[in-house]
Amino acid sequence: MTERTFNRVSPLQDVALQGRFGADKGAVGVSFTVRHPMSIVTVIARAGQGAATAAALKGHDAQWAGSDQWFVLAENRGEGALYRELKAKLGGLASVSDQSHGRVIIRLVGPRARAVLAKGTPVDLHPDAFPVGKSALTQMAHVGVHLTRVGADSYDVSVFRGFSESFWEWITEQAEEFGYQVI
Amino acid sequence: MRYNVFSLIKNSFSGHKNWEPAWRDPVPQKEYDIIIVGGGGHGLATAYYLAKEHGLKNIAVLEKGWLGSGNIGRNTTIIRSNYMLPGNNPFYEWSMKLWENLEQDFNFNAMVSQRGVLNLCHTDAQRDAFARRGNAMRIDGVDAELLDREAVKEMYPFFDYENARFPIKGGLLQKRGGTVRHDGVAWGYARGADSRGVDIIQHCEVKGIKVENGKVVGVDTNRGFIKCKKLGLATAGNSSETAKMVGMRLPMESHVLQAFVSEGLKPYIDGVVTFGAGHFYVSQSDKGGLVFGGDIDGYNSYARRGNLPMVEHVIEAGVAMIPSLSRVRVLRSWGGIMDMSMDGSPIIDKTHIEGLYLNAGWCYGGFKATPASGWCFAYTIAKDEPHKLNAAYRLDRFKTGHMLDEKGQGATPNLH
Amino acid sequence: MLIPCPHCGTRPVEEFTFLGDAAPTRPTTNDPSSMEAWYEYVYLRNNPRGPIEEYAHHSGGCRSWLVVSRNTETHEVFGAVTARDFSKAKEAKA
Amino acid sequence: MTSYRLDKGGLIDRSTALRFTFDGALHVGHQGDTLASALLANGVTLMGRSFKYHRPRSVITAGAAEPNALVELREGGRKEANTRATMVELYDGLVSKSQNNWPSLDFDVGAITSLASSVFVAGFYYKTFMWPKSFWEKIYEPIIRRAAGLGTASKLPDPDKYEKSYAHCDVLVIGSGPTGLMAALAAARSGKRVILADEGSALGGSLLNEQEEIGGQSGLDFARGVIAELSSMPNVTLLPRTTIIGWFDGNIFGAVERVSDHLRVPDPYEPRQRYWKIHARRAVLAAGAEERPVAFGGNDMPGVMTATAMRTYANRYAAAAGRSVVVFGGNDSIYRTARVLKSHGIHVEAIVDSRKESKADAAGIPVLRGALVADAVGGKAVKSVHLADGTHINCEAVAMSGGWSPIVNLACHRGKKPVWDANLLAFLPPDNGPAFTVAGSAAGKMLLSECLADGAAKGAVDGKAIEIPKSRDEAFAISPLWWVKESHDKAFIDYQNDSTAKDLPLAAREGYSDVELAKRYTTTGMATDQGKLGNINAIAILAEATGRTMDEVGTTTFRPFYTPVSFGAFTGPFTGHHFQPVRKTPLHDWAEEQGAVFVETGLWMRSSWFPREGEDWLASASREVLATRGAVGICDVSTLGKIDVQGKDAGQFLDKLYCNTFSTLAVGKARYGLMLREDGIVYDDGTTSRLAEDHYVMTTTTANAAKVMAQMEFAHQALFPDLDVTYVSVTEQWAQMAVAGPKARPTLQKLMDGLVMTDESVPYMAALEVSIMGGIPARLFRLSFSGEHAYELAVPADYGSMVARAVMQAGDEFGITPYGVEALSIMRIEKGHVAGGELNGTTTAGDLGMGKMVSTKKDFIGRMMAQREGLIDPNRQQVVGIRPVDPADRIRSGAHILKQDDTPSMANDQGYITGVAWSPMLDMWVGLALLANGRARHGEIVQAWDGLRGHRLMAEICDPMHFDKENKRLHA
Ligand SMILES: Cc1cc2nc3c(=O)[nH]c(=O)nc-3n(C[C@H](O)[C@H](O)[C@H](O)COP(=O)(O)OP(=O)(O)OC[C@H]3O[C@@H](n4cnc5c(N)ncnc54)[C@H](O)[C@@H]3O)c2cc1C
Ligand SMILES: NC(=O)c1ccc[n+]([C@@H]2O[C@H](COP(=O)([O-])OP(=O)(O)OC[C@H]3O[C@@H](n4cnc5c(N)ncnc54)[C@H](O)[C@@H]3O)[C@@H](O)[C@H]2O)c1
Ligand SMILES: Cc1cc2nc3c(=O)[nH]c(=O)nc-3n(C[C@H](O)[C@H](O)[C@H](O)COP(=O)(O)O)c2cc1C
Ligand SMILES: [Zn+2]
Repeated sequence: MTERTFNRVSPLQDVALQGRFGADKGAVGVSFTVRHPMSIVTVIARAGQGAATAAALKGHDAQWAGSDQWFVLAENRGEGALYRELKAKLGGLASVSDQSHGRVIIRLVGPRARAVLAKGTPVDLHPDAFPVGKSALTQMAHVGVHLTRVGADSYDVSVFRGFSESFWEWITEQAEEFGYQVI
Repeated sequence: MRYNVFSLIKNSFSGHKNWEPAWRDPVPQKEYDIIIVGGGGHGLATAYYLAKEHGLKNIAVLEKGWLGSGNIGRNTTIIRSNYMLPGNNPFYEWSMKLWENLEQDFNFNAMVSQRGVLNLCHTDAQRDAFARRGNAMRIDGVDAELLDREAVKEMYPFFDYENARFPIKGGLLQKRGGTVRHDGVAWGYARGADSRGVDIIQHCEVKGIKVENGKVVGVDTNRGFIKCKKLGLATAGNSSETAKMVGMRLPMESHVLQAFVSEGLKPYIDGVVTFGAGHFYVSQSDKGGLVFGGDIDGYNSYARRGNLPMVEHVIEAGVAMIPSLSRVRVLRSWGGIMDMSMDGSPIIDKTHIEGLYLNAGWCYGGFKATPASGWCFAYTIAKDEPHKLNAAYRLDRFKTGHMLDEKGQGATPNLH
Repeated sequence: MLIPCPHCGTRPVEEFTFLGDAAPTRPTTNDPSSMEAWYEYVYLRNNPRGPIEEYAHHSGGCRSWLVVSRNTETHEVFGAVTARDFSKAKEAKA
Repeated sequence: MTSYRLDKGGLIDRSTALRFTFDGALHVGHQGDTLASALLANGVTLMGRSFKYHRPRSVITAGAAEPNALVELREGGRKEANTRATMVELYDGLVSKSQNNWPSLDFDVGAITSLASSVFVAGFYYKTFMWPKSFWEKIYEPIIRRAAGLGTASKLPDPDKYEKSYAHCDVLVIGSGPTGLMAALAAARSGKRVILADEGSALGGSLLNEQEEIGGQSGLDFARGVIAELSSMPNVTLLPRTTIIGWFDGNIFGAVERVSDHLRVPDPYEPRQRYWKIHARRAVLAAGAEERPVAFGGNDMPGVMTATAMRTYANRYAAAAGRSVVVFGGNDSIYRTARVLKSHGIHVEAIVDSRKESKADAAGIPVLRGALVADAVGGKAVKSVHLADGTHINCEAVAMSGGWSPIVNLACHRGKKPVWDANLLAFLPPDNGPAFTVAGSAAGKMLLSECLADGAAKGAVDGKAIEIPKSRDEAFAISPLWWVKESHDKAFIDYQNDSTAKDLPLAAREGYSDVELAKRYTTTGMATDQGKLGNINAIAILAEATGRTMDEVGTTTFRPFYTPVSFGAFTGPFTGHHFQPVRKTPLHDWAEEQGAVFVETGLWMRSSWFPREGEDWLASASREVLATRGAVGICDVSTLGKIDVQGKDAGQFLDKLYCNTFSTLAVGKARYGLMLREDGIVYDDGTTSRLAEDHYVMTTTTANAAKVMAQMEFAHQALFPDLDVTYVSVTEQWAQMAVAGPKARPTLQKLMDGLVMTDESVPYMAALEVSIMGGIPARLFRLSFSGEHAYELAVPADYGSMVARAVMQAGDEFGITPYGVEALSIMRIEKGHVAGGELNGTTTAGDLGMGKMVSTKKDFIGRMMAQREGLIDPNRQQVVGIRPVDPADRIRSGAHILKQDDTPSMANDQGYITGVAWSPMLDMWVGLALLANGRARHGEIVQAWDGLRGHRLMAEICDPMHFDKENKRLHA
């Protein structure tokens, strides 16, 4: 099947403007990137198929998203392609739902990224408790988020699309004291 | 000794050395005709009206702590009769009428202050619901006014009308609603009951209820066994525990509700106001503190203290309604244990045990009900049948499907 | 209050929604004679002062329903299992 | 008055000159001053008026417990009432004002209440103001209210920002005196994550205020050394200016950091205050001890203060409380106080020691043993003291020491009570187990060496000890000293609330002898210091008056907050428009282009109507309805909850959730479903479609989407865990638009890739997965809320606005019109479709006219309880239609219904109107109502009674379906 792409409009398109903001002394504390467009697929194992599903997801960028549930991510895929691929692959093992348009992923990179996130989530982000690769479902600023540590100083936060603008306003305001840039 | 300005001045000449105790501190007798368990507002009012309205003697109120240590001593003091269901409305209006004459009746200034209760609305649907409620009040002769945004703004110009997340669209005002000094109510009823011969026994905890042949015969307490012919339970948040003493399970959960007071301020907010886009209500005490509260913490509790998330939740709502509160300081928080019923309405009824009566399920609205609750419970105990004002507060209404659910939340007590 | 979610680890109370005592068991029949059992299931609660096993929804986290053991008088939390495991264990006992 | 600034010493920077005003008068202080110390140094001792008697007041303390020196700080939206001058760090340009006086602080008319003070005893107001009845609200109460309260709060919005943050640590140390520093050091050297918080402006606790010697250096240098070491460690977080406000379940501590309160205005991008929730595995309380005042006459007079305060003003702030001082107390520390003051060149007239003997060193200062200060004499400032034996000593200030109360507040926040120690004359903290220990003076360790050792021990991790520096201890011996009964003037217990020593025996006499009743009757301990200074004295007096021990009387309940907290701190950034997040639909941009007016619906913003030039909401909505019913309209319905339900048992699961059956639904079809709560009441409704054998997509109402999801999770996980089913919210994945009207089909047809839309290919209640616009995956449902031939089209959200524009273009030739929720609501009322007003949590399926949908063949949530007699009673209120008899009349939502000739009363109340709409199709107002036995009453004329708004009119009860009863348009 050929992968078709269409012009996807990010809900943050008019909001996440590039530049440097907040405290303007010294190096920036955090850099924000909106990861868009992304392919995001929810995979939920059917009864008793948790381990089998996890095994079948090897090789995918699969992030834990609850008991026997994952978000599988990919960049540069055509509309519905990842969804169709996983559906074909996991048929019977797991339920697959496309969420590519339903969630917005914001990446935070920088020495103060952790401090910014700590203003929202009760999850202990110390590297011993939240190492690279770990994901958490939690809440920030009254919004449910999926949080993943993707590097020593970098994190992905994914929120429902409808909240993304509000969330963006909140998280960037939290970064003002450290100085931030939007890439 | 009657309380009035003359007795006050007279006593000041003798350095206030000659005041008599407001109530006696009697030793429990071996037997009473009627025992009321719970020296809260409802228990004390019940004893008062049993003596006053029904001429009964030989009554005791047993209180496990100090007088008024329960919810009567820790509530946000709001009184109103803005109910809408036929089973509720006349009862709460009767309560309001009793409030209006209470102090002269029991000779104690409980500071009944009809400052007005304003419920704000923020959506058309909320306004429609208020219209329904307001009409249910008016149809029964209760005062109610529906205000538009401008009228609200005139009353409270410093609320957020410009930048609000949920703009204020109007409100339902009951001018006869207001506040009453909570402790004064307990003390006034206690003094009134005591002067009519009721024994108020503090630090006397009921630990068991003795039933013989389906009939109540007495209670076990930390001060010994006390016989009685009739027993009324008015133990609010502890009701499930007292009912358990006769093997009853109640349609009820106990939950902690926090309340707060700010530092004392010069007059800031005149009446009682509730926010409709979050749970927050506020009034100002005669001492100057802003007394406010919001939702229950949400988990079953007997701990009389809550946690920070609800503190934040309540105060966020408060500042959303009144931005200038931001620089006011909150002084103290506390909690009380609410008898949250399965439909949000109370129970005043007989039980399947002869001589045992139940008064419970007040959720966070039982303070305003204190006079009518005591009055109706006294009637129910004295006559062994409910008065028509409390006829809807039957214990079996859940079994028969006659719930009184003002909020429409169903059998989920923490949502009422 | 901290709740040890079996899926997420320890999280504070603000992430949870509570639904009360987990002791009542949903009747398995719709026979008219079971009305009393249904009434008790839907409406009556032990409402204990002390230890309780209660439903808690990790609504601000993994969205699992848990059964938390806790003391209602001290708010001490003893542990939590998933509602699924709790139900299955209850079923096995019955 | 001349300057009371000492010539040398203190931790102030004399090279700075900070100008500030108090009641308009300009003063100058230094960096390092507090407002209180700067006022004292400027000779300003009258700082406020008391609550009830308007007595002149100055500082009593130099710290957080200050009850008297409360000022209005700053101006405009930044004005703060009741700010403790002792906690305000001086900054240049500070503006402050005294409170609770008129016309001025110096000449305060309110002070005449003092004259009648013999009447105004504790609880007087409960006994009077009852006659005549109407006077209470009109006269007495307004006067009381104006007299009460202290400061005046601003009514302007606060311009500053606030922030919240979580923090986690292995060890939290509260207090940074000698105890806290050692505890933090011991914990930090083990490598554990440590937070050290102190409410003071600098770390060091009492070491900043006292002349101590530790490890061969001054206490101050010792503190600086430890702090330097701690701040160099990556595992340590230091939080000065941070008050721990409460101890909560789970060992969670609330804290407030005063980030910018020491500045005139916060730096841009910085908050004023930051609220922390600290999750501490373990915590050590090293909060020190509070010195108690002594109850003697005039112990509130400017010039009288605790000895600790007087030493602190001299040592730390180089400010003298007076040029000549009497030191009074019942313990050895008074000798130290006298020596310290002397070392600063302040003249100590005498040490008045209530005890007969003491071994402490008086350094040559005269000592009166076994003597008591009975009264301070002066007025607005102390001029002398009278001793109980009649001796008279001239002085400008009195330092008093009644003993120490360990600051146990936090350790008692979770319910345990402190325990009286008769030797230390102090309530000691209860045992809370290893997760929260108490160290140093807070635990009753009164000697410096004990504090250092105790801190080190309690901070240590796994018993790993650190070396404890040598220190010099002051003598500590104490006897009870509570109330000097020989006083003539009032002896204050709770300064701020003006409760006096005599009020407590009075309360006991009147039956309020329980400590909690005495508190409430006299208001002792209820002021902003929450009894930090006075409560123990009150307990002692009550104990004596009633013949009980201190333990028998006990303390009142310690509750958060340790010190008062600004609302703003708890609010953080969630103010104004940011109170709650905004949720926007994927069609928001499109709707905005179309000129939508949005309305808050829960957190969503929904397009409500699309006004054209000169239209109000009604004109706009009416036009939208006419256009839709006349040709075609498009409406954003993305907010409906959408849940993907998959798995082998998906059908069975839906059968449990809904009262009707879904397992039998054909693939490619949708069905309306009604969901009950377990108590048999209707919970929610919506259509559910079957996309594949094992795949359904369910819709919920906007309002209930989250609740329904939680109900499903509960039903599956707790009730039916054996079902093989999964469900996930896909609400946000899909932009969904209703396209309705006679021209809906030709409009949508233009977008379809290949599909030819006919009644056969897309029949009523079809649910199909289709492709549009050259490959965009979409879902097409033939559903109708409006009663028109209508569809709902769902597309992935990022394409939403683009597709909506394409639909608009396709419908252009038919005059397509966007419509909002107002028009939607008109159309649903015209068609008698139930919504929020009827699904109000108290109606049954039968009430809604859907009794027939309820299955009797299967188990589902709510089945049994729905059969209770009260829920099947034919006299229940049922949904009906209602319309005015005179079509020119307007019925209103919320009006109640009475029989035609009945008078208004609850007994005659028959129901009420749940929703109304102006029907442009029928040219009149029509509505839905809930009416007793309503289905049997179609055609009856009733009163629509709206006394609330002064309306009453005659209306006819009718079928809820006002328009197109045969549903011809639906199938057209
Ligand atoms: C924070 C808060 C705010 C509130 N705000 C309002 C409001 O604004 N308006 C309003 O109308 N209502 C309000 N309420 C509710 C109201 O306070 C209560 O519904 C009402 O006081 C309950 O009745 P009571 O006074 O009899 O209860 P309580 O005062 O609790 O009386 C029950 C008594 O029974 C005693 N007892 C229990 N078990 C035993 C036993 N075994 N033996 C002996 N004695 C026993 C208890 O010690 C207690 O004193 C609020 C409640 C709280 C906690
Ligand atoms: N007889 C006497 O003279 C006498 C009596 C008692 C204590 N002392 C002396 O006082 C010293 C006590 O030392 P310590 O270290 O125990 O106490 P400390 O008074 O030196 O330090 C306590 C610190 O805790 C802080 N604090 C209190 N509550 C707080 C809260 N909720 N949040 C944040 N910070 C808070 C205070 O700001 C203070 O800085 C010792 O030197 C001891 O000898 C002397
Ligand atoms: C209406 C009302 C006003 C109050 N005002 C004050 C106050 O001004 N100061 C104060 O310290 N406490 C105040 N309280 C709280 C009480 O001190 C106390 O916390 C509350 O009655 C619960 O009791 P407890 O904390 O002893 O359990 C007030 C309580 C109520 C109900
Ligand atoms: Zn979880």
